[in-house]
Amino acid sequence: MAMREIRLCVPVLARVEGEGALDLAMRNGRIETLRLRIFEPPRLFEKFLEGREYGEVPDMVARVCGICPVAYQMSAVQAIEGLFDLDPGPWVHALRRVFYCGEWIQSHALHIHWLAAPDFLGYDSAVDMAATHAAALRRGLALQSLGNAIVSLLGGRSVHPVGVCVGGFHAAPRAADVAALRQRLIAAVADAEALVAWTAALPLPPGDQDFVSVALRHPRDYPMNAGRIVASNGLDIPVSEYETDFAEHQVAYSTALFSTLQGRPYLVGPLARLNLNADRLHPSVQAALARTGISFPSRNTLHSIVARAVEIHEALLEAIDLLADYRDVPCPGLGGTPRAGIGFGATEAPRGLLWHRYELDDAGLVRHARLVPPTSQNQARIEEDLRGALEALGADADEDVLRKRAEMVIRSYDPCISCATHFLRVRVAPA
Amino acid sequence: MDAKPRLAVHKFSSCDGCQLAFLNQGAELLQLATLVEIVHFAQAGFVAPDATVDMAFVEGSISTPEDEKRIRLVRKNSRYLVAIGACATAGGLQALRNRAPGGAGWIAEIYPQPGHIHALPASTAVSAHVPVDAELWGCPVNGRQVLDAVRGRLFGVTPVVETDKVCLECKRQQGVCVLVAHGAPCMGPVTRTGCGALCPRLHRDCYACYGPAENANTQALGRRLADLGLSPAAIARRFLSINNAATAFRDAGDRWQEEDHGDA
Amino acid sequence: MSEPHLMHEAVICERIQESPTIFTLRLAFTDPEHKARYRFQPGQFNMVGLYGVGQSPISIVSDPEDEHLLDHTIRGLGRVSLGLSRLAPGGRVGLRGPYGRGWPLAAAEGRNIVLVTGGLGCAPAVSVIRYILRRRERFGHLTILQGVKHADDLIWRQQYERWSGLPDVYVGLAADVSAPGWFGQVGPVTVLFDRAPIAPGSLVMLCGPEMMMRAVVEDLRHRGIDENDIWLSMERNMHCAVGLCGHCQIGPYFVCRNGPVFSYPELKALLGERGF
Amino acid sequence: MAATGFLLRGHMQNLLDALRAAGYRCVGPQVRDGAIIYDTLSQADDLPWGWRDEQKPGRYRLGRHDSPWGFAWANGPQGLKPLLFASADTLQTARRTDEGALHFESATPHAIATAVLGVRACDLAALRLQDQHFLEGLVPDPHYAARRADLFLIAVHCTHPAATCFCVSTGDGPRAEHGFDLALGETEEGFLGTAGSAAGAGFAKRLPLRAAEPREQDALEARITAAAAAQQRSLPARDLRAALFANLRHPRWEEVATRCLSCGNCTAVCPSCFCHAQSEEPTLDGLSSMSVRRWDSCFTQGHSAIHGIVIRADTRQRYRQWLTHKLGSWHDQYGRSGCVGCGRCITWCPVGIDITEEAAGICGSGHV
Ligand SMILES: Cc1cc2nc3c(=O)[nH]c(=O)nc-3n(C[C@H](O)[C@H](O)[C@H](O)COP(=O)(O)OP(=O)(O)OC[C@H]3O[C@@H](n4cnc5c(N)ncnc54)[C@H](O)[C@@H]3O)c2cc1C
Ligand code: SF4
Ligand code: SF4
Ligand code: SF4
Repeated sequence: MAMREIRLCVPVLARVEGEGALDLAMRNGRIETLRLRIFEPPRLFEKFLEGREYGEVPDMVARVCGICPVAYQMSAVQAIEGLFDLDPGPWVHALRRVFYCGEWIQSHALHIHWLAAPDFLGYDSAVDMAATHAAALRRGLALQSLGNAIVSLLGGRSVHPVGVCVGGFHAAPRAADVAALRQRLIAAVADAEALVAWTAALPLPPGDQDFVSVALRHPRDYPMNAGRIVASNGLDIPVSEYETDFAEHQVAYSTALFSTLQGRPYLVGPLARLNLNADRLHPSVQAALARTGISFPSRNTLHSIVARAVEIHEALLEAIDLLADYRDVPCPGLGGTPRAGIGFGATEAPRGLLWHRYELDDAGLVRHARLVPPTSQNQARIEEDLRGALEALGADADEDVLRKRAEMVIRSYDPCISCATHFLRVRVAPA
Repeated sequence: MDAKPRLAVHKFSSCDGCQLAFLNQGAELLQLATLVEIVHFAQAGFVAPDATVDMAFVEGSISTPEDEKRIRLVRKNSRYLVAIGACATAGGLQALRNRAPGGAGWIAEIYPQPGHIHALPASTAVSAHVPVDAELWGCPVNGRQVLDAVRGRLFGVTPVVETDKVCLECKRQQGVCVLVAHGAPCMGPVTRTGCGALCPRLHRDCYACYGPAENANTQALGRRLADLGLSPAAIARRFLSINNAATAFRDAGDRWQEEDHGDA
Repeated sequence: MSEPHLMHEAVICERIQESPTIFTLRLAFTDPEHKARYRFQPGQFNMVGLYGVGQSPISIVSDPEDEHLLDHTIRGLGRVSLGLSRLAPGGRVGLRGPYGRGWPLAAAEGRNIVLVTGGLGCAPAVSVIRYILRRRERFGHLTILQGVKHADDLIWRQQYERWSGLPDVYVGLAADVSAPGWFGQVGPVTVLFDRAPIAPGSLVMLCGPEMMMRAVVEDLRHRGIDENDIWLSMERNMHCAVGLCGHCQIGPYFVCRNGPVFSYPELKALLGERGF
Repeated sequence: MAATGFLLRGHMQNLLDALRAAGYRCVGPQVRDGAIIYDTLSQADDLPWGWRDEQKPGRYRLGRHDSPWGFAWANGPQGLKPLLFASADTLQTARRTDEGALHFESATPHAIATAVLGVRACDLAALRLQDQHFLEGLVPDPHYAARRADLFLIAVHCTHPAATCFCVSTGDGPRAEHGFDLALGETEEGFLGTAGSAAGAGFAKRLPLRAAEPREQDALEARITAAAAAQQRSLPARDLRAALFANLRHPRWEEVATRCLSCGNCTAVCPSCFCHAQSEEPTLDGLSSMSVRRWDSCFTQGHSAIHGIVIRADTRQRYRQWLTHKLGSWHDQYGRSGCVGCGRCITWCPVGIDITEEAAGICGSGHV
């Protein structure tokens, strides 16, 4: 058999948040080198935060990512409140969860419709899908807007919302506005349910890989902004002990740090959450999920798109429940009393576990900060997945198929390279 | 009818939030796609980074040698170039590193092997590298701003440049001044309008994410913040935040930092 | 109640390019009733609306007794005026008006008229020149003095040449900066005053940059022109044109309704005071 | 003016009910966002009972006190202005057909009959000024007119002026003298009511009023007199128009410009300021466009920009425009000063610039 080397160059990988690169060298269907490269021009957030007062942190960390600013704000306030020993109380906890639901809905709806679905339906973009899948797209855009509306209700706008502070929210939404939005949420439940079925019916390629899922787990709730860190390998630790088991290291070809769990790649994100927490879903979400016929935990990472739809459904129902007896409170925020020490926060960003650690001095100024975004945690896993998925296509797979599958796999992680940046060039080249 | 204008959205160093001003428009984005030909907008699935276009929106600051080359190409290929957001108009929050005596030192602290990181010494606005035809300020810009710019272009006119202060919009919205009524260190009096006065309407101080307004009296506001009990260092931080490299804010921040060191 | 903010559709019947940046739109209301109702005085202006973009005050340069076309000579500068410059015959604009107080043409009857203009294409002045020339017997001698910064800025050269050939008309041109082939004088517009017929008792109309108008008034006062005989056309930011929006105020006056043409004594106290 | 009757404090709800029965939307003061704000008022309980304000230059705070009074405060950031001269108003809608034809439609609001409770004397004076501007000028403004048409005004005499108030010196308060339908004067047990119009007198008949006692009348008089005497600020008592225009080069303009933020808060809260800007807002599809007017301020660049030139580029000129207009050329335009002494521009100026102090400084009444 002749030696087969493939040279492919896709200048820009579309439909990911941010831009990165993939170097791939294949010989006779075997991968010789594979590197997911992220050229994040260093934005150095961890350094900017030093010397800042704790109250500034939520507005600053939001700017790490325009797609999941709520997650950054939530992990940050959780860490700081933990350090101050400040419990903002049930009203704030409930509304923060609603706030987070909004971000999940908008982020997942954006991912499913704008980024991922065209892959499975054979289009280059959602705009191209508009003619043939008008109803599905309209439904998706409506859900996306609804997610944005929830975030805006509490934060004034959906990107870099301005409502959150250490201790709670700056202002309570008016009861009339909440009631009106809740009606819109109720009206969208059928859409969310339909979306679960729609994603499950997409022609998703099969996949079967062995990987470790990592997510938060809460005694009662589907994980979002509280819980312990657990993994499918049996790990179960408090948030503050993250650094004992997880480590970040740098590789020469990427400016995003690679994370490993006890030295091995692992998965965070909607599929990992669902794999570990399906029992925590709302009963009607569990029912909708059962109807799809897909069983979780799943070993096919392309099932992430279904997991996202499930989480939209979950978030919608939760928001409806949490807003049911809404009453506005005069002063929803509590000022903290600064104290020196280290605080930890971990919440489930749409793309997965987002872990923060802040060391403050007694004036409440940040001494050190560490942010571990989901994308750097998934980076090693994406490479591992690509190896498996591309090699499984066989030695004869043509370049286009390989490229498309590589993009599909990468996209299914919804890598948020904005927490990184730059062009994602897929080069399949000889070693 | 003329051919549809060709539109591109380019990304440089940023959080992607300004592109969402398009992507969050939902149905309106689909409508936009019928009015213009979207040629390049990677996140939305259109890839032609080197195509010539009628109108290009540029998000993000210029912060790597590669960015520098790319922005020149974008300029060359675009008849009308609009910089969007704090990163593209003022270097963004990440321009804080321009102020660090050891920007490179910072990199060393985060990355074990800083030699692999390629960055320019400063994160700068698009206009520091190529001429821009319009700037839409804000972190992030909103849908109204970007769609107005597209609509204006379709009418053959430049976007309206908003330069008034946040206060004016705050009052139009019947907001209660948080500075006067609560003593909050609001930056509204020096900040450019455009957001709809979101922060004061949520009972909090504006933190100047839309950048400096025209004729911003940063000295007078700084003194007022001092009256409210802020230290010179805290006042400096108010100016040196999202739009820290915008001239008016940078100068004000420098002055208050000097004051801080003078005190020390 | 009347609808002072409502525009009426007008169609561009003809478009004349006067210079690289100046053009004339000849407009007609499409609603025949409105067209029949519409009356204006020389020197008044309309708000001209570019659909979806904005409105700008523009003088009416056509003759009130003439045909039923409204002529507007416009310089393309900003959003509205540049946008208007791109419209072709058959295009539509919004129009409302007429507004303001025009030139004191009744008071000018029977008198010698001196017109001093500065800068590029001073539309209000052209309207008054045409008005006088069409009713030549009602007015005395006409002196037209135009100054420009740079000789190349002069537009309507042929018009000036034509006017200078007419009986009882004097045309003087001056440029601060000369250029090859410049046939006028060099210097500010006031250098023309020594040679130009500016008889005592003339009525003077001024239009142009305020610095220039001030210098001209000063000079004319020395030449014995009565201050009550000096009239100036003023320009201020304007949005509503009906005395409501407040932008066009100069001290006690709303330029849109007390002006745009003022007698010198009205403005004397504030003319040249920066900020008014 | 003799009182029409006495309304017990506990009967305030009857008044609101009667207004609603008469077809009015009721607007009244209530505590919101740390200030007293005028908004739709559904129940008398929402009135600021037991609240008091403390105002000084650049500072406003609300606090509780333990008397049952509902109007023991001076004023909040708004007067009647936002109700009549809306902060954003669509003036016309234009539609463009595929052939390029334009259709213009007016957008005059369908205003609902509104009753405002708690109007202060200074606001009535400012209303008169805005009426002059918007209704009695070259052409009446149909938008203002529509909102003005069905307005029922229930004044409350001012008995608790703020430290920033100076309506005595402008001759506009603290007693509501005219321009109302009904005026209330708050006393220990309730309100002395006086009708100011036929509509007001008719309406009073529907209220559970009892006869007012002379003692109550005297107590109210004493309170109003004391309120007048308590005012700490005043405008210089001289011809300010002449004095201001004679002092256009006064160094104080330069000095105030170093303090002034040029933020326009003073003009926004001023109940007589009328400046507004007009802009076009086309829909994305380009098929229609609205002309919208919004509050503007002489403190903005756009206010005086003509192409390529800003007439008032710096703060010195902008502040001078404001003061010379407000206290000077208003006399030429409307026969009186544009200032009604409400003190809002002093309180709500983020840096506490005091119009009375600046006027005195520039016009030279003692402290230059
Ligand atoms: C009474 C009067 C008569 C005029 N007659 C003529 C004429 O016959 N021909 C002509 O070419 N120009 C005339 N002008 C000037 C003309 O109105 C401005 O050049 C034009 O408004 C510029 O608008 P723009 O949108 O192109 O510019 P931009 O700079 O984009 O201005 C935006 C807006 O600001 C306001 N504005 C800007 N400049 C002026 C200005 N100079 N005067 C008033 N408002 C302004 C307008 O509302 C305008 O729409 C006249 C001005 C006035 C006051
Ligand atoms: S709250 Fe802030 S933005 Fe609003 S008026 Fe006050 S100072 Fe200005
Ligand atoms: S009020 Fe200020 S900080 Fe808040 S969104 Fe607006 S410009 Fe940004
Ligand atoms: S006087 Fe005060 S409120 Fe008015 S513009 Fe100046 S700083 Fe703003």
